[in-house]
Amino acid sequence: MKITILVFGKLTEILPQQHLELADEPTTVGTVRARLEAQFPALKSMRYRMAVDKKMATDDTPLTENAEVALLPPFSGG
Amino acid sequence: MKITILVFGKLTEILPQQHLELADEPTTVGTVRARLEAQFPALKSMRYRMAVDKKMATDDTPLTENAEVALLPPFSGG
Amino acid sequence: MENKEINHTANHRHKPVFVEGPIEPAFVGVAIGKHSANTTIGAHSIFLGQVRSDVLDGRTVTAIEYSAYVDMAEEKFREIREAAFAKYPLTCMHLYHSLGRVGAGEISLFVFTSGKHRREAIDACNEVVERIKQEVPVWGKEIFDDETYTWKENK
Amino acid sequence: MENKEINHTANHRHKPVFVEGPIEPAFVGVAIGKHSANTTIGAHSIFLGQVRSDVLDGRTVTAIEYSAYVDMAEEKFREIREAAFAKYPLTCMHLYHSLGRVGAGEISLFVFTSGKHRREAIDACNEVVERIKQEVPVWGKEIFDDETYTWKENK
Repeated sequence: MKITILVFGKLTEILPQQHLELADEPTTVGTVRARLEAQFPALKSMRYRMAVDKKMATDDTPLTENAEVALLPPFSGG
Repeated sequence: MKITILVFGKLTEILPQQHLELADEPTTVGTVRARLEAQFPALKSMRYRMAVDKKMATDDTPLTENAEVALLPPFSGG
Repeated sequence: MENKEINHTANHRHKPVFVEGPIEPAFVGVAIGKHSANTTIGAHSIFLGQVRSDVLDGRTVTAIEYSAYVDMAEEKFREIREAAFAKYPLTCMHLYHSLGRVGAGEISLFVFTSGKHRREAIDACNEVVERIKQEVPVWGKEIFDDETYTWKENK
Repeated sequence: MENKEINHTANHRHKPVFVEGPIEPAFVGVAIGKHSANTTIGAHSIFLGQVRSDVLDGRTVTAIEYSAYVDMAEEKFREIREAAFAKYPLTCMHLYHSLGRVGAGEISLFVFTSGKHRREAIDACNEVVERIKQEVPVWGKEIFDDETYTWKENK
């Protein structure tokens, strides 16, 4: 299963936007988060939430083919 | 004692601005109100408050020489 | 002129609030732009009152003619302004209210508060608008399209 | 164009909220003036966010560079807008948020609500501002005068 990882704000200094090929199905947001935190350990100390296909998600949220998974640090609009 | 009566809004259709010469001292707002309502009976059915020298007043508020007594119908600014 | 105004607002200097006729939209834009030099400001809150063409018994309001007990009203405006500065950490406040004729669709009240953060700007603006409506001796005579009129009352 | 815009707002039509660079004060004046044709409006409430030149460790903020998850943010703006129209009897709402660089003293957020009465205009504006700050994926990078920077976080 192929997904896209989008990265914003401060997190762009830690990891790049990227496509990920995931072997194990069914897959959840939590699985992806663990994998990214293993690959980019600095992520572990950051505050961020995740969104799937533009909706806020939790670790339980399931992923489907071509999902757009976004890592969102605290907002600061306005 | 001479005072000035100021009239605003809808009340300007009932009585004019005027100077009043008052015999009885000490005099209060209530005395003036009674006198005006006797002279202009339409006043009795109107909702209005009174101010003395630009401060909101009650019937008990005392009047002094040259006081400016204002009849204020409900406000509608803004 | 611009800097002078910004410096003096800290002293709560009271300019006359009443202006003759409607407040122009472009004037609001200019008033906003005057604050770009004050970079301690993070938030502006603005309230504008616009004359509605309400319909009453088949007659349509075409304008409101504002009159006021001007001296008392200006004192009240100053009191309201100072109370807001005492209660909220504001950077600036500007108040304008029309006298005379203001047509339907035109603006008769402009309340403009600025602060470091949104909370003080918004809360102060809200409170000042409420107090103006309740406490300032101003009267609006709604003029209908058939030349009749009625005296407005604030809720 | 003007009348079209006013007619369509009743359908909660969603224009893009993001604009490139700062929001000009004169633009706010023009936006206000477009509503003079809508004489059912009695009250406008406006919130403006302005970039502050905060000082941190002796460095002064000279600008904020805004970035966003644009697609998600525009969806959020639409959701916030529709929720406000559902909750309050609004006549109009207009939202603008900057992307890219906005200098200290310049405006990056413009929230503009209009209604028949002040209560709905003010309450909706307030709520929309809060929701934008909390829920819309936008990030501000504060650029200091020595070219260093820090990432802002909303309270």
